[in-house]
Amino acid sequence: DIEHPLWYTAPSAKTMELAKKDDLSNTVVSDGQRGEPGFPAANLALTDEQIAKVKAGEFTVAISMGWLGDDWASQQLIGLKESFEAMGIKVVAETNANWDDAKQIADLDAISVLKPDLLVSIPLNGKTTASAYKKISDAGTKVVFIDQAVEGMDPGKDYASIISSDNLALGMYLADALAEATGGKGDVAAMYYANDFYVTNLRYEGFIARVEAKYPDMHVVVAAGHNDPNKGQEVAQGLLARYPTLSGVYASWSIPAMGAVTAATVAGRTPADFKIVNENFDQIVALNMAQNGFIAGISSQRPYDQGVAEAKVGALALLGEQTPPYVVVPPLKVVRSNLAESYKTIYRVDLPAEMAEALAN
Amino acid sequence: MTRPTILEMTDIRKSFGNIAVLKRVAFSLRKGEVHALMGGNGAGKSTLMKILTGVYSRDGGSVLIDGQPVEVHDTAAAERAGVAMIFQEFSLVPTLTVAQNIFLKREPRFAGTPFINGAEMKRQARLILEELGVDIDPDAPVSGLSVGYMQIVEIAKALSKKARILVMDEPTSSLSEAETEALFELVNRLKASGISIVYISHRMAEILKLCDRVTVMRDGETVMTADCADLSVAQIVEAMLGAGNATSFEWKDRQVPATAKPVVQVRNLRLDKRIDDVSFDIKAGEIVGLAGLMGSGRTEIAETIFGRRRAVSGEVLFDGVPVANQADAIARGIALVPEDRRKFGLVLDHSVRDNIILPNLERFTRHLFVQDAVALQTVRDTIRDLAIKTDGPDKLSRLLSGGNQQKIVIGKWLARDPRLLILDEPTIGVDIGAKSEIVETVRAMADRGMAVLVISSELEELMAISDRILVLHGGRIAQDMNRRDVATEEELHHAIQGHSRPQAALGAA
Amino acid sequence: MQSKATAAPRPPSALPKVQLQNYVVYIFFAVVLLFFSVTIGDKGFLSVMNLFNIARTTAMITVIAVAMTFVISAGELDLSVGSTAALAALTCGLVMQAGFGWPVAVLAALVAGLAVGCLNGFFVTLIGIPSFLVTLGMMQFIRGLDMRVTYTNPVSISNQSFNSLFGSGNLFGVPSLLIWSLVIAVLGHVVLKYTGFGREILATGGNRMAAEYSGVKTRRVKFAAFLLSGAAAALAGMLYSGMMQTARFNFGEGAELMAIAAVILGGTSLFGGRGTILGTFAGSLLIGTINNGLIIMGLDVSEQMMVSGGIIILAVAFGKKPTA
Amino acid sequence: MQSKATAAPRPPSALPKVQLQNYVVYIFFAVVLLFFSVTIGDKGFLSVMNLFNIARTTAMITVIAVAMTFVISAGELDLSVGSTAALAALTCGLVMQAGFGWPVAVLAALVAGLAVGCLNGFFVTLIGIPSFLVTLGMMQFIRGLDMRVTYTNPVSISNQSFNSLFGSGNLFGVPSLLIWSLVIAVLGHVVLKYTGFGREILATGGNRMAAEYSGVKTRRVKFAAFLLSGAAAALAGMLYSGMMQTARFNFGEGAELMAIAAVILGGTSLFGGRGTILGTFAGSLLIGTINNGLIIMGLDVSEQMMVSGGIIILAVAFGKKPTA
Ligand SMILES: Nc1ncnc2c1ncn2[C@@H]1O[C@H](COP(=O)(O)OP(=O)(O)OP(=O)(O)O)[C@@H](O)[C@H]1O
Ligand SMILES: Nc1ncnc2c1ncn2[C@@H]1O[C@H](COP(=O)(O)OP(=O)(O)OP(=O)(O)O)[C@@H](O)[C@H]1O
Ligand SMILES: [Mg+2]
Ligand SMILES: [Mg+2]
Repeated sequence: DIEHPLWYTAPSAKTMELAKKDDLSNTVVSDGQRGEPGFPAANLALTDEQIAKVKAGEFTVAISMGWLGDDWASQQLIGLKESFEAMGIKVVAETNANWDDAKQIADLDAISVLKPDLLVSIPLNGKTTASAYKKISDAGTKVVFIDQAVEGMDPGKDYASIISSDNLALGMYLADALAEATGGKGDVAAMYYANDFYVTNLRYEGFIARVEAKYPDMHVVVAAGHNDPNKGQEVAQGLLARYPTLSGVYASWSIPAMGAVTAATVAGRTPADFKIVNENFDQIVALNMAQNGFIAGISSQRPYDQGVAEAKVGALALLGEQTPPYVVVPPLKVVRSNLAESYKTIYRVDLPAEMAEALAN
Repeated sequence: MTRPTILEMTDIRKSFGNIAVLKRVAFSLRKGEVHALMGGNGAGKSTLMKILTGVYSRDGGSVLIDGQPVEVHDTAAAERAGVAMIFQEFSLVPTLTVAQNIFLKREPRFAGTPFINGAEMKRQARLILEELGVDIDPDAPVSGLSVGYMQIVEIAKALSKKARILVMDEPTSSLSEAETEALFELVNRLKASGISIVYISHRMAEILKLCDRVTVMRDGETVMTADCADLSVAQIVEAMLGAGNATSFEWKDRQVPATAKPVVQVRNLRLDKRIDDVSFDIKAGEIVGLAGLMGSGRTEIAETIFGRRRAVSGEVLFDGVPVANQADAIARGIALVPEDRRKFGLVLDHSVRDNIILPNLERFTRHLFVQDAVALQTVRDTIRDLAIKTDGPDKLSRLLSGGNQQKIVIGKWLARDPRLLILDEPTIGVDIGAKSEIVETVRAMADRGMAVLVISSELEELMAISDRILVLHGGRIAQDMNRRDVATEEELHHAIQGHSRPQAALGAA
Repeated sequence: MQSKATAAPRPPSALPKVQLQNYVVYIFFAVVLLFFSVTIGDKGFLSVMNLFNIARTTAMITVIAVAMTFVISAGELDLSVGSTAALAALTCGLVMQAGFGWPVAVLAALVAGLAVGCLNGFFVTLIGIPSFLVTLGMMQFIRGLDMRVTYTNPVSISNQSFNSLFGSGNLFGVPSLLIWSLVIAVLGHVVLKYTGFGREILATGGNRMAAEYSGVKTRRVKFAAFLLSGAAAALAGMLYSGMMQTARFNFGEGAELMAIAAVILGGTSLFGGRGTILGTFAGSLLIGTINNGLIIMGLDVSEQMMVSGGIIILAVAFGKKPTA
Repeated sequence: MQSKATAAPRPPSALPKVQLQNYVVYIFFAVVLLFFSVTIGDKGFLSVMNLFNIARTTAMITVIAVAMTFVISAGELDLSVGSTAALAALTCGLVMQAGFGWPVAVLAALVAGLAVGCLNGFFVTLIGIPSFLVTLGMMQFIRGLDMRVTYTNPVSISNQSFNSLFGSGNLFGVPSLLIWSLVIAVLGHVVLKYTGFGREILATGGNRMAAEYSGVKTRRVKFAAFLLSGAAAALAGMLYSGMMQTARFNFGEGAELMAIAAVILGGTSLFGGRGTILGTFAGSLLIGTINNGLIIMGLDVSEQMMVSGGIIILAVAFGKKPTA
């Protein structure tokens, strides 16, 4: 009976069914936008022969991002660029629409001029930017979508694949992490990104579904939106002022989550009685977790792996191979006990000294 | 010979806040007459006329034109009623050109279209300006004009409206002799064609020369209306200022301390365009007048001494050392009272107090903080000494009457106690009483050793204040005369016109 | 920002410079075009398609900026244009979704834009609130409304006549977006420069009091400028939505700053009284060209921002010499 | 925006009203406080913690807005403050990460802020480019630089003395952020109102030429205003980062508009010549209080935007009566 976001639609029966499963590690929860089953990214592979062919092709690629400025975007870019370099594909353009659909169209228009062989891009919106993608695809550029496709384009024909996190699962892991940290009891809050955005919508949906299905004693008493991650603190403050007994919050991305950390600190709450979970595994929240701070759980994506998968799919598409329409990168649930190991998995390097030290205490 | 009355204003009342500015004023105007409206600064002349032209609404009383009551709520309505006004504080749009300003709201169109015929507009503008005897480019932006030229554009604009009643609020305050003559010619022609004119001025000589009748106001009341033929200047001044307050406004020989050493030496000064080769000195305690035609470059010389302009060649020495820039000039005790009070003289949105404090900030600052209490004393002194009519030191200067604004500008510089005071048209719009006060004050300061350079287009004033008069002509100092040797204004007038071609006899055409 | 009323007396020799400065935006536009043609002309920058792309992506800003030139010349500002564009786009989309034809939808969108202009005009001219505040508040209010009405969901527009007329279509091989911006710019130019209304706008912004004394009804003039701005924003919104075949609540975010930048870059004074539509048009194209060229050059986003920020400053510095 | 030189003649009866208008922001602040106290006082709005929250979240905007009052009073604008805040925060964070102590980091951040102020001042006062353009270009340039320097990654700040001094700490139970904003506001008030420099700022903005003729070095004065603004932005950046224990390239996005809104809401004229720091402070608190109260009321984002946008307009309309 809380007030859900404006764009919210209740989880489907199938989602509710899966939400009841105890162990999700071998399940792909989300389907593609057309109901396609997810293809695990780990199963993608190129033969040596294929790689040699790609190298010989001297292909070019353009990358059009919807935003930059978090580890998700930068790790993904690293994954993309490293893989492309390894395969001899040249990056000829890189754009950032900075959350602005119109800017993304302008970016795509400029990219179309370069006539790259491949485009890897995350559409900010499945409808608004559709024609710009269609134009590029019609001109013969292979398109690989990150997270979602646009309307009016068909897999296999107009684009190669969508590579996405399992966003419903991501939301469910968040619920698991929060329940684990709070003991599955008490009042909690959810902070959400107020704008209609495909992937964050799914995570919210997954979170709500899981809480409903599995944690009857944990009550989501309020959901509050923000349309600017920097405002996370203001929102969290408001929640804590109004619901002083909250035992935890799902605080969406890492920046709002850190805002919630600040809000909790100044509200006199302690990590012992207030838990925050979020969905970006970046340096900042990781450090806080290592330091026994408020961040109790992270439902992490694997942006680097996702970037690599995108590059692989792109390479296959360049060779004219058929690729699975919906490729899924599974989430990773990070808590303090598996922090070091998770860090290595996601970032491919050891935990920074500062975190290691904090973790040791 | 009484002509029919065209305008009848009776019982006009107007207050700003709780200050009554007009108290049951009556004013009437006959067809085809030139009617002088006189009164000290802040007497309410402009306010009365602004009520007539719909700028202000009256609190009470009635206005009859041709015997019919009229309600003018805005300037457009006034124009429909056949009333036009030359405003004292210029009503020009600085970003538009001369022609665009003259024809604002009345632009000629291409027949049958909504589009403005720019060429035709320029042609008509040029015609009107020619009639006024000046050569101004109709395409020049107004922001670049000197005050005198702006005033002419303002006049041209009002004339082009072809009104039946024309109000002129100090039209000649920034004009020099030649343009004034041309204007008078025009006024007489207008009058002959049956147009009625209200003429406001502080220049006494003009009034008797030009006008048929005079109405004098004092403190928001009409104190006298009479035929000019029956009046002397002294009578008018007495009516304006009250019995016994009448002051003389004439030159008295000063015991100039004959210091040998000049404070300022201008050496072979050459500036862009107008100034070719100008040299002169001013000694401590000396008051030097600078006369010249409009646009002859007097202001430019003043600004060069003040360090605002660079000379093309030649130099300005102050105490024998060149003036580097304006900051240097100010630091060494040079002050300039600029001719354009609205542009350069006042922060109109600031109070009288803040305006007077501004050039004296240093003096009132102790340990970073402005000593407002100390400053206030100086402010009050200035208000009292120059008889500035204001509700108090905190009144916004934009709300003061024109003459009182000018007094603030002068007062704030006098408070600085400079070593060289340059006054550029200092008494524009200032009433006769205050003018004499200012002249007295400047003299007293000169007696204490201050050097003074006065630029004025009003020869009477120049004659009254200067020890020595320089005449600027053709980019040079044409004459350097001792005041003692100048017998009449005509003489000076001739000197200024001296080498000029007959075209200077403007308006004779 | 130097008040117009207080321009320094310019030494006569500065006069030709002043003239040059009026053309700075054109000169700089030419320089930028030349630079990109030389460096990336072979990478497709000079292709007709790409030049059309530039015209297409700048169309919305151009349309808004033309009307903004009127508002700024009249001495005001309008920050609500971006959210108004979104409002109009949504109105248009929802009306078509409800089954009406595109002419009805266009009419409804224009009415929405005019309504916002009307409110802005009311608060600024009749209540006397500074336009910065009014239109900032309005910007937020309308954006909230945009979100509320659509639950932040996009509204697709499938009417192909609409989409081709307002967005992605061509007329004789020329993109309709380019035609729209040309038509609006020419119209704006003629109105501002050659009609009485244009003169009144400039007079109002140049010296409101003087304009009043001359019989200009400055309130009405300002009101009209806000109406124009609202209508232009509505048109821009329709162009956005026609181009994307969708309407969305976040259209036009930041468009207000871009438009104002185009206006000022073009040589219009932020203090009112002086305005040039041709300059605005060039300013808008300049911004669009820089953005496009830098992407094609392959600069990354941070470099793009640094360079385009730097160019905006230098474009103007270029034609200036230190003022005395 | 109505030019100071051209204010329409006010009817005399409006005079006492003008006085009231000077207090509108305070009155409205009181009204808003009262309203929230009544409606959501029991829901935590009135708790000391929440009131401190409001002060805390507005601290950054307040600090920027205080300096912005100087800039605006001098007749200019500074749009670069948001990105400068981010630059300073990043500088600070990176210097500490490099192993230096917090005093060095703070110094470095201030230097960064002053450098930006210096550049702004240079282009505006010495080259004579409109400040809107200079600072808009600078805003982009610096934001690009912010991204470049950190590859858009956040920089964590673990120095606890720094974090507590600049961010989340308390002094005698009072949040240090509140203390910072109080100190800056009081300082700003005293300087603007009681020192020669303050008078020079106001005179410069009121009529630049008249100030020049009176011996005010208006270039220097404006330059100083930009320096102040740069330094304040740097401080705001440190407050952001101290509070978040992180620095990030996109800190302070949109802060410039919020700060300008607070300034104008407080009663400072966008055209210069009139400025009040106390009003600015109240304006900033008013905005913060509205945002906070609406969140606690449980309004969703779209409703929050509509209500707060509406309030900004009404807050000023409230004390105005139609001008004749
Ligand atoms: N808008 C206003 N608000 C308040 N007071 C005003 C306003 N306009 C004029 N006054 C006051 O009304 C009085 C009469 O002013 P007015 O301008 O009519 O004088 P004037 O006779 O034209 O003087 P001057 O010869 O100096 O031009 C002055 O004291 C002035 O301060
Ligand atoms: N014909 C003109 N066209 C444009 N600007 C002019 C013209 N005449 C003068 N000015 C400008 O007006 C200002 C003052 O002019 P000038 O030095 O000629 O003053 P002046 O001799 O005192 O004349 P005035 O009696 O008109 O004040 C200068 O800034 C000058 O550039
Ligand atoms: Mg007067
Ligand atoms: Mg002069």
